[in-house]
Amino acid sequence: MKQRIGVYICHCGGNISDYVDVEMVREAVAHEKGVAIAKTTVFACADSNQKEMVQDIKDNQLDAVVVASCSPKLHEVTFRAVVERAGLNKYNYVHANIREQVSWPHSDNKAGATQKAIQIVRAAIAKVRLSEAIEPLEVDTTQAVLVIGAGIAGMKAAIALSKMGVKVYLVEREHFIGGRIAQWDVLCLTNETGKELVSRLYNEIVSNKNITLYTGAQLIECKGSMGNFAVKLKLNPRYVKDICNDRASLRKAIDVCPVEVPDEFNFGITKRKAIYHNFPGEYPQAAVIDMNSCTRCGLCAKVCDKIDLDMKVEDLELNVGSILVATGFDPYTPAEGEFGYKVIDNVVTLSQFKRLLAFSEPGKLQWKGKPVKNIAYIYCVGSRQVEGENKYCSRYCCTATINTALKANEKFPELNHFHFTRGIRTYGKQEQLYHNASKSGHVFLQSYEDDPSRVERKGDKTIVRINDILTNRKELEVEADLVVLVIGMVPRSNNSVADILKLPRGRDSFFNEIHMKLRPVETVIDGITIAGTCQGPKNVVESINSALSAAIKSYSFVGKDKLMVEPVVAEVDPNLCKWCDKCTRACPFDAIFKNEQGVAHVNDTVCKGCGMCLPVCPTNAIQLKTFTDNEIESMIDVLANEL
Amino acid sequence: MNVTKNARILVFSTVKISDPAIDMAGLLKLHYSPKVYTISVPCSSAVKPRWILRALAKGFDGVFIAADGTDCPYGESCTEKTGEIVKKTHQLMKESNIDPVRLKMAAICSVCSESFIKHINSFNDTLLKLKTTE
Amino acid sequence: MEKKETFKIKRETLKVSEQVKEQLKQFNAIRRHIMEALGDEELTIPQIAEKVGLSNAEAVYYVMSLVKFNKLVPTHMDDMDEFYFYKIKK
Amino acid sequence: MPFAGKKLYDALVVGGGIAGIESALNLANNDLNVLLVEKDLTLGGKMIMLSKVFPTLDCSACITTPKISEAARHPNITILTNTQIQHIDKQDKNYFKARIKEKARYVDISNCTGCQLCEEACPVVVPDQYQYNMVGRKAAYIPFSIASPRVASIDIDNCTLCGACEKVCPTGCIDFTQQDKEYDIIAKSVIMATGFNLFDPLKVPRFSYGKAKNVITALQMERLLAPTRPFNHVLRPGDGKMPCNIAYVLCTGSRDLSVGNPICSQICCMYSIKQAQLLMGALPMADVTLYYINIRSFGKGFEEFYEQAKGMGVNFVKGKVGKITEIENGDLLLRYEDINQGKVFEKKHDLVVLSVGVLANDEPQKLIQGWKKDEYSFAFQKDLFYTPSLSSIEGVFLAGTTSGPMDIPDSILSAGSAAMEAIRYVKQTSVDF
Repeated sequence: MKQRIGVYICHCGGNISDYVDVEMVREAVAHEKGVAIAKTTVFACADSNQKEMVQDIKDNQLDAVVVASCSPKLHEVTFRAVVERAGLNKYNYVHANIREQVSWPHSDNKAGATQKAIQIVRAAIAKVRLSEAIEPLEVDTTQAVLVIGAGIAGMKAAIALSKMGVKVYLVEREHFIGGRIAQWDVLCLTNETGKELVSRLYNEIVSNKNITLYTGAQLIECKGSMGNFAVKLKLNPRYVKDICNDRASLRKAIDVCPVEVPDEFNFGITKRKAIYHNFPGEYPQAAVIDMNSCTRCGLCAKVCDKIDLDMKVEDLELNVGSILVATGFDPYTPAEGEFGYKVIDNVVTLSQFKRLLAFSEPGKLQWKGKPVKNIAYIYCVGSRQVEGENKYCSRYCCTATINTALKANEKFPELNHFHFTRGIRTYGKQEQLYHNASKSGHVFLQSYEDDPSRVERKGDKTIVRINDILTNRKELEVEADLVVLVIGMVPRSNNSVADILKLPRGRDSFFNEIHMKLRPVETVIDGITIAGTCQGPKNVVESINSALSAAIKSYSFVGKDKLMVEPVVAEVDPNLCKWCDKCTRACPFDAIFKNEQGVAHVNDTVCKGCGMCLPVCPTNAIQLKTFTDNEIESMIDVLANEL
Repeated sequence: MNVTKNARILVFSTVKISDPAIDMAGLLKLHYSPKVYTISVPCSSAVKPRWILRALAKGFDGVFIAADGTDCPYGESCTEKTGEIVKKTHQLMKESNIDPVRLKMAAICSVCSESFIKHINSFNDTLLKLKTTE
Repeated sequence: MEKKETFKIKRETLKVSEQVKEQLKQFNAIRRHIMEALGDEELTIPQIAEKVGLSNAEAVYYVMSLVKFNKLVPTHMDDMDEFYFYKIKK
Repeated sequence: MPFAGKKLYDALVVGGGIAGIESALNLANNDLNVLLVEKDLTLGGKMIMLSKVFPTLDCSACITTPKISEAARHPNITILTNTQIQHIDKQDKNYFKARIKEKARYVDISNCTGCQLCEEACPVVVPDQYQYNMVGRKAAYIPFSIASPRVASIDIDNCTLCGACEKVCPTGCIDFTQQDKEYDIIAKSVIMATGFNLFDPLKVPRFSYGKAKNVITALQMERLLAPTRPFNHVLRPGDGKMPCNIAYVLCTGSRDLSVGNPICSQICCMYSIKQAQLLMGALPMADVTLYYINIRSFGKGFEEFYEQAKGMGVNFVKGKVGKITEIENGDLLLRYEDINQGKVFEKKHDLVVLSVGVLANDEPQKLIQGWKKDEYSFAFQKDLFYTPSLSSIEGVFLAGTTSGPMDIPDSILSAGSAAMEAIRYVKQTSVDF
């Protein structure tokens, strides 16, 4: 039982003290059983206060500490480290959340907030009195990282990790790497194309012996935890053997294939065969057969002996210490009829327009055989929705559109560009592109938030109308040969990775980091990091920066061969256990077994501390460290008994 | 102080899933009754019936389990297991003549702040009605 | 512990600028005027400014500095909820 | 023994703002030996001066100070504050020599407890640069309560050498015999995290900044809102009145060729929206109006934060501000073109905040030969898409706003990125120390 507890109540520079009378809290808890000192502090987390705490612990022989401040998600780690520096065990520290769960939600009721803060601090004191010192468990780590997604973020992270001497498994669901950037072609701010960028990354990956690349590979299972994940992949075959050098016979095989389907690489504006390439110079340079559309007619196999329609799906098991998720985004798919999409035949998405530009010959731009002169761009399609789920701004699209339009001018000088915007967001240096476009005659219009632009069919003409802010509410209309819907980013649909890894999503449905500034690439699942646009819209540079930050964090989980893990595990009292098997069945990790004494026993290094075994035990023989009956029930007693 | 206006509620929340949602309710300045207290556990399937019964015996008007639901990082069976706990505790409550409505469970995902507030407010109303009829 | 007097050593190599001395004199004079102006009274910044003969902006600087150095404290606001009153900290 | 007697480091981090600290921590946690040099008296850069940060509204200190604290006690990090790097020379392919000048503080920082008795004793009062001159400070002083290191310093230019501080110091740590120290160090790599400069609104005379006392910059407003604020409340610097009708002028010094800065500063929309939200809390009766050209709330959670501000009642006026004139009682007349209505209006406000933009800091090019700038004077990024942190000099990496305007989350990610590249570089270079 702890007898000399130090209690610190943080003002959080007003975040707490504006609503909670912190001095009153201090007075109320100063005489709780076991409390040796109770103080208030403007910033508990500041270095000067941390030093003072260390000094207090030493000077007053404190044996346990409570800090009442923000959510433990932010600074529990900080203060555990403080008490450790002063020579205490970090589990003799309890964090009381009086900001996110008191001062903020109860800012409308100062008296109630203060009362609740007092109760919460008292409960924390009650818990820390019963706290015991426990030593962290050491586990061996597998010095390998699984990188999911071979777009630019995943590839860059894989390269960075491999350079640190770590084994990297780079896994791509598609049969070709490069992700969205491979489909991008023009990028802004430099003259490097997406394809060039992808090919540089690919070449570095294949020449690196630390990286193993799997294409057509899907994560289907993940077990274990930080330091030791056991993952299972499903490897879908290409049905084309090796890397086919015999381009001529492969060409013939494609020619004879009778099946034609929309080519998703070109977002459906062209067709491809069931056996296909992405584009000339794709990576890896090998064709693939799409078994969802293949009729197994066998014509291709007759002209090319590299084709083997009997290849089987294989499973592969890998062990890794950390997982870096870089699964990217999907372009938003407009609903049928949204700004004429799929209803009016010269309405396309920005993605489709970019592909059209990429494969059209210079000269005169054509769409479905008709010349294109006037292009209308409708911005914020699927982003900043007034009605609809996507409230967020997709960040990349204003710049990408203006850049695409400028680059289109180089290839097709006769085009006229009309931008139907909701306020241009070419942030930072990208502003220069907006400036250049305005100067070179692009027309920018801006609609009201509650009165979006409209795309209409009038006879054989497509008309875009706007109630324009910039010309003082004038109703304007443009006859467009092509309407380009500037679609935002949405999280990947059909992302089974999220379900398998249990990654939490934010309000925008993208994967969520623990804290945007404190731990921007980590997830609540220890050992799993996130990079690139799976976390939210980003441009190329921002994706690369986040990939490298995630890589350095993943490296910290696998860089050393041992890793300290939380010793919060279940414990069986052998005197109470009557061996009934219920706990072993409840345990999702197979951590409990019957030992030689014939009672249940928990394997420390396998137990994840979830506590699922606790309520099923008929004799209440199981306790979870730091969540024991004594601790929880003393908290309940204090909280129930209001002062 | 609005002591009479609000029921006293103990919430069992989970460190990785429902705690962030409750924290975010604070961040978004969504208000709820200050008589709502939370105790965090790793997983909602770890809540022992005796803790719930003790809370009710010691003076809480109600206990709310903010469950992990399908987001549970520890396993698929969480929803079912937490449901079992509630069922078992309801049984024990009936045996002790405690109205089972005083224990409620709902899955609260890591961004379900608004849903948390809705649940807590309606639970609060239920408990207050119960108090006045008693 | 014996007190060192290193400032005397520094005086041998560094001459204190006249401007610094002048500013110090001026600040002390204004401080004295403000303290006298307040006496037992509570005044707002424009009232202090008028009594002492400072611009309002100057008065803000001096009064806030004196609050920072624990010589003055703010009390309540005027009826219009516009200006705080300040008094001498006892 | 080419390095005999020299201090040797794997990495020299120039600048102790959030990007520098984050870089240093990433390097040190991967067993690199780091020297972190800050020219100011305290670490924390611009971020530590802020009130709260968007869009989470965490207090800025709660993010910076724990990171600073971690860096300060990290066995692999050596921190020098109040230290100017004179120049950095690339010696051969694999290492840099840097001339370090530790400026005298006249306080022995290892013994100073930060008790502030010297501050109390000091008779000299001069404008406090950490509060943008809105209040005074002593010549013997601690920058602010959450400074790191939280120790005193003597501002020798304003000291009268009266000796009062030395007489009261309980630990005898004041020492006027201290001299600037100059020496060389060797580093295998350099991370430039020198941050940005703020636009000086004196360059736009029509906004009356400097003349009209109730026209302030957004950074001054940060101070007024911060827990370590200069006044007892949010008050006008012109007369101490509590403002009730506050205007923000966005794009002050950004997207403006007439002041030589055509680009967007990326952070001003959001910090203005954040301040507006904080002001609605601090001054519940006040009206807050933002005059903007475009609102650029593009980051994660930003658009929602913007919507939240609208919901709280912040006025957003799409308008270009032409002129700000001081009228009676220190109030201000703001003349603007309302873009929605295409007309010019005049509106009275009692406090105007200029949302000043981000400009390049020209420090790095003074420090090292071969430094290339882009057309906006930010660092040239040699391989923008492949390795964004690569500068024009091999072995010198870019963190944070050295390469362009960015917000805090992006600065932190860029610092991680620079650290990763620096580690790779150091591991590959073969100088044996």
